[in-house]
Amino acid sequence: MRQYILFKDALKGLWKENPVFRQLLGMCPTLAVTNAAIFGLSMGLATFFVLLCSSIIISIFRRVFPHQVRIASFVVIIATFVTVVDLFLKGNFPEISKALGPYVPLIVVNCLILGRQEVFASKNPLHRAVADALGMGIGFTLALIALASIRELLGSGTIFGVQILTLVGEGGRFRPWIIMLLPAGAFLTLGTMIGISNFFTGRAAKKSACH
Amino acid sequence: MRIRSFRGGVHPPEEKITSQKPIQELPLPKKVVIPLSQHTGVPARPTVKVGDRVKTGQRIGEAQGPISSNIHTSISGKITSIENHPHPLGPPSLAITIESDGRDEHHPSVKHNNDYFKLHPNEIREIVRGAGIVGLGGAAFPTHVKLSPPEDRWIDTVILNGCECEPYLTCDHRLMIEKTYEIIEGLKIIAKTLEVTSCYVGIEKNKEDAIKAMREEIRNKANMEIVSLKTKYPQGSEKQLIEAILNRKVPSGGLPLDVGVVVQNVGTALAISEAVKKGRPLIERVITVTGRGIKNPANLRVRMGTLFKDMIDYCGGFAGKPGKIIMGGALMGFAQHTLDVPVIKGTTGILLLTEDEVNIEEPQPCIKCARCVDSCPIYLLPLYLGIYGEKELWRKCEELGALDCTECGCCAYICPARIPLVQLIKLAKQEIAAYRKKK
Amino acid sequence: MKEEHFLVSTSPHIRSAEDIPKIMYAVIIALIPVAIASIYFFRLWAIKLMAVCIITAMGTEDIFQRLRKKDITVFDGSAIITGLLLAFILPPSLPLWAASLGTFFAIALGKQIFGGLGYNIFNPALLGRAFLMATFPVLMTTWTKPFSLDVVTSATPLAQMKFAQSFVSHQSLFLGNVSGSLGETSALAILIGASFLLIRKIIDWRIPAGYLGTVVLLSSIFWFIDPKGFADPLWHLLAGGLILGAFFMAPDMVTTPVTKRGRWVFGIGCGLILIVIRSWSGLPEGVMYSILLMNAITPLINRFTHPRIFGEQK
Amino acid sequence: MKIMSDTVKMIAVLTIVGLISGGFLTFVYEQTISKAERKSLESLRKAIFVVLPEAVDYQELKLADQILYQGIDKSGQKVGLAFLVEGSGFQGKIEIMVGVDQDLSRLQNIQVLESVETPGLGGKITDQEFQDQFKGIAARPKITYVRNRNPVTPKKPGEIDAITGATISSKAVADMINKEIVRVWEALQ
Repeated sequence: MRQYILFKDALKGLWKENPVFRQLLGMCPTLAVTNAAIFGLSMGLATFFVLLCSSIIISIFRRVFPHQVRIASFVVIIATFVTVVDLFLKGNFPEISKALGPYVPLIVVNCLILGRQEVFASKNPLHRAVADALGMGIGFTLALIALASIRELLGSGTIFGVQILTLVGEGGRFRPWIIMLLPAGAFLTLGTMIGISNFFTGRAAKKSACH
Repeated sequence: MRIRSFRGGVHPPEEKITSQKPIQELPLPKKVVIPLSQHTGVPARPTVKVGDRVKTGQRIGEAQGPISSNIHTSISGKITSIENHPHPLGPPSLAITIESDGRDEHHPSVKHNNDYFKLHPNEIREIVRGAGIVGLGGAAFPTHVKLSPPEDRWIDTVILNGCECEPYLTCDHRLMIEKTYEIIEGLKIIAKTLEVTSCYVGIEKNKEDAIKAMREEIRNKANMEIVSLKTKYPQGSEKQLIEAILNRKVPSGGLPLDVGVVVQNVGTALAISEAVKKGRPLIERVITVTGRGIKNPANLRVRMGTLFKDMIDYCGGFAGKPGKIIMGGALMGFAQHTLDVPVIKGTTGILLLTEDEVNIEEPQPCIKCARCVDSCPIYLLPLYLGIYGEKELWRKCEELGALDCTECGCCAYICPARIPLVQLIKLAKQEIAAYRKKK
Repeated sequence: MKEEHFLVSTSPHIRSAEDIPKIMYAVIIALIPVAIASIYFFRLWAIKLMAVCIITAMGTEDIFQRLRKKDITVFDGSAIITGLLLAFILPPSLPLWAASLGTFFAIALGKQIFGGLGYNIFNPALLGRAFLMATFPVLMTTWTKPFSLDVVTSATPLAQMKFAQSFVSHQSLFLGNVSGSLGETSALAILIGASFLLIRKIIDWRIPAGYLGTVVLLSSIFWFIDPKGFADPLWHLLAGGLILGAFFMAPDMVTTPVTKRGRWVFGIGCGLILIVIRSWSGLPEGVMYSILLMNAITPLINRFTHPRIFGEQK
Repeated sequence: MKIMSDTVKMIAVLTIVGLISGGFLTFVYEQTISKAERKSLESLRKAIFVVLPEAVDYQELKLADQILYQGIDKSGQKVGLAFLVEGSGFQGKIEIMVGVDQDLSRLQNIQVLESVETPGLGGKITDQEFQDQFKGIAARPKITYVRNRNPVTPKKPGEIDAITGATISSKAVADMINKEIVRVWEALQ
């Protein structure tokens, strides 16, 4: 039974309560950095790391924080881990750090993270908080990779830098859709994907209603 | 001279097919049904009972309260029932049915008054009230009320409304040609009653012969003017008429009184003259039976309470398959579900549309062409009233001035998406009234 | 006499003859001279491009209406107009697949997503072009010379003015013998179609008047101050897509204000934005963005230009 | 008394959280910053050697308000100057390392270090193809650009091809280099 709950905590973040497609959380990095799959992956992992670490800390010390200052404390803890990620990227992957620009520090205000702390980690024991953070983090990362892959594929013909569609200039027939690399392309792709996700969940809901 | 008019409005096809047909007298009907509510305000109270014998012009219903009107029998005969009967303006309501004795004997109260020009205004008001005269242009507002403005109101102008801007209808047009003298006589009586000095008669430009006849009649009368107006619907709506002739604007929610004007229909002027001079109460009127759905369209003088089917029979019956029977004009009239309804004081005409003229089109989405905005003579935004009406956002409708709507129908006429704007606005007005009452 | 069954409904009992398909087809008729001119100047390119755009527009409309389980209104003419107008504002040599993609987006994103005809905020054809412009900027700025079926790149008159300070003659601009989008080159053909629309009162003259009037006024002022740096007003009027935009795009009913005052504001706003873009921005042409921007603030204009109700006290 | 202890607890928790976090970050910072700085310095060095191909070493020259990198080859000869050029492009800041001859007459090479131009359009200024155009062209009187060049016409001295569809970005690059060369030249006088 206990395992089942943990399983559910972890799985819900992947599809049913996917932070990007279902909860529309963390839109700022979702839209800003997903013009190449590698950036999507990096941003996803960075967020994942911050989410996991702060969930652990906050879940462990959840009874320590006085109610009135809990948000302030959460923000300090989150900001700490964000700074760690930011410094880590700057030191080891300057290229990616440059590309992600201000969006790494902005993880501090990503409502996904603060939201999970407030509704879940600060109210549940460690193992459940970890399961939730894993699910949400992986769900977020996968969503970002999916978005970024579509945009990279249509915008440059590559995924993770690997040429999939051959460009016109290189003997192929594909012309990159530049809009996909622009912010407008992020809205288009996200909108379409949310639409598709709604279409399927809507159908599933109808089906289950029939049974 | 510039043709005077108002801003907005539409130009529906005129269809005045009976404009050159002289008024015919409809033979005395065998039976009349006289509803007790033929006017704006409280229904009259019956003063007769089943089995009574009545004579033409005898009062059979008594006005109740200040805004109400007397009812008279239009034929002589026997009262056979006093019960609910189909009414042209709504659900069945109390009506007095009279079987004719064929003699058309006049009641002794109907008598000429040779000294009518010596009457005091208050005496005239009393005669008008007693004769049960109401506005004959369609709204049927009791005339004696209009002739008795509150003491603190300064009335300086009387306007006779001879516009007849609705398509098809020609009864006022014919009256102005055939009863020119009596109409002007009526206008003089109204002017005298209200003690005003300036009188206008507004006539649309498409009735040149009527304008000519009326001009002829008022020659050498300094305080009267016949104003030729642009042919445009709703030129005959009070507010628009006043705007066109005097360039005064009746305030929102106000009455013509507020700008010192009284407007009367030409038919009403005739009825006043008849009542004052001949002592005849309002028991007959001229209506236009017209449309492609009738064999012989005509202008008829009919007794109140005559059933529609009698008139349609007289005009040769239906031509083709009838689709819609409308009491009144094409733009503001009321569709009837039966021919068993009587002519009432506010009946200006019977319009029969054939089946192929009546096609119900599914409303399409509004494309915001704003033709309704351009045509609205009250400067509302009908399209938004429609949009909010459909969503039942009545308070939004109120903010947009739904209560100012005169239901002239310009917006719905012009709408290319066939949205039933008037219907939605009417509904909005009811809902707004309902929640205002609750408060 | 037999009792018949009569129809009962609220007034008014007659309706004007004009309905939505009639309005739409009137616009299509007005576009015929432009179509003829574009075929004359760009030959096969024009025919292919128009066909592809119209077919894609109707197909997309059909698919979306089926998916949303709505009535199929492919033949009410509005999709045809969107397709045709979009074709007119594309470069003649644009690959057909790109035109098709753009049309799909115009209908899907510009119209159906908002709920179909009447609900869209932006002019669908212009949105389709904006999408293509952002997606394939190189293809969208590759122009062909009139009368040639080979892709000989040549700059549009506006680009020549902006980047090389050279001017094409007024006469060429008026007749349309210049490079540019399919349907925008011939002012003459557009004016023929536009006069039909104005006479039939399908479009409100206030929007083109406000738009063109503002452009003429402002360009006259700038030209007067600095005749070398700015083009003369007539040239501004005839070059680029201004005339096409002013008569066929800007007055689109769905996306423009509903009051007369609002339409003046709309037209003048378009003119201001156009002159700013043409004179000081990095883009040679600004018709598309000027109209799209004004489309965006149309609800705001509507809000602030409510007419005062008859007899309403101040 | 209860309220008092609550307030104390709040302050205490926040202080402790802040202290721990601060201390932890100081540690991480110490660990990473030297690495990050080293990396960025390295990329600057690399860029200098790219734009001054003959140089094996460089010296920093500090002028009034800018830093010039004096390239030196194996034999200790001065082989050119390198400097950073900054300006705004179509969407934001562009930073370029520029290498010029000692007398500022000829460009040796350029390298775009930072740009946020439209990907696929203005973004092409970071493409090798675009940057290579600047190799060895005359820097004076000024660098010019042409749009839609007819392939047959030969390039004039100091001329580059603008990127199709991204005239603004190309123009920005040319303009900012022109401006900076003038500034450096004036500063050296």
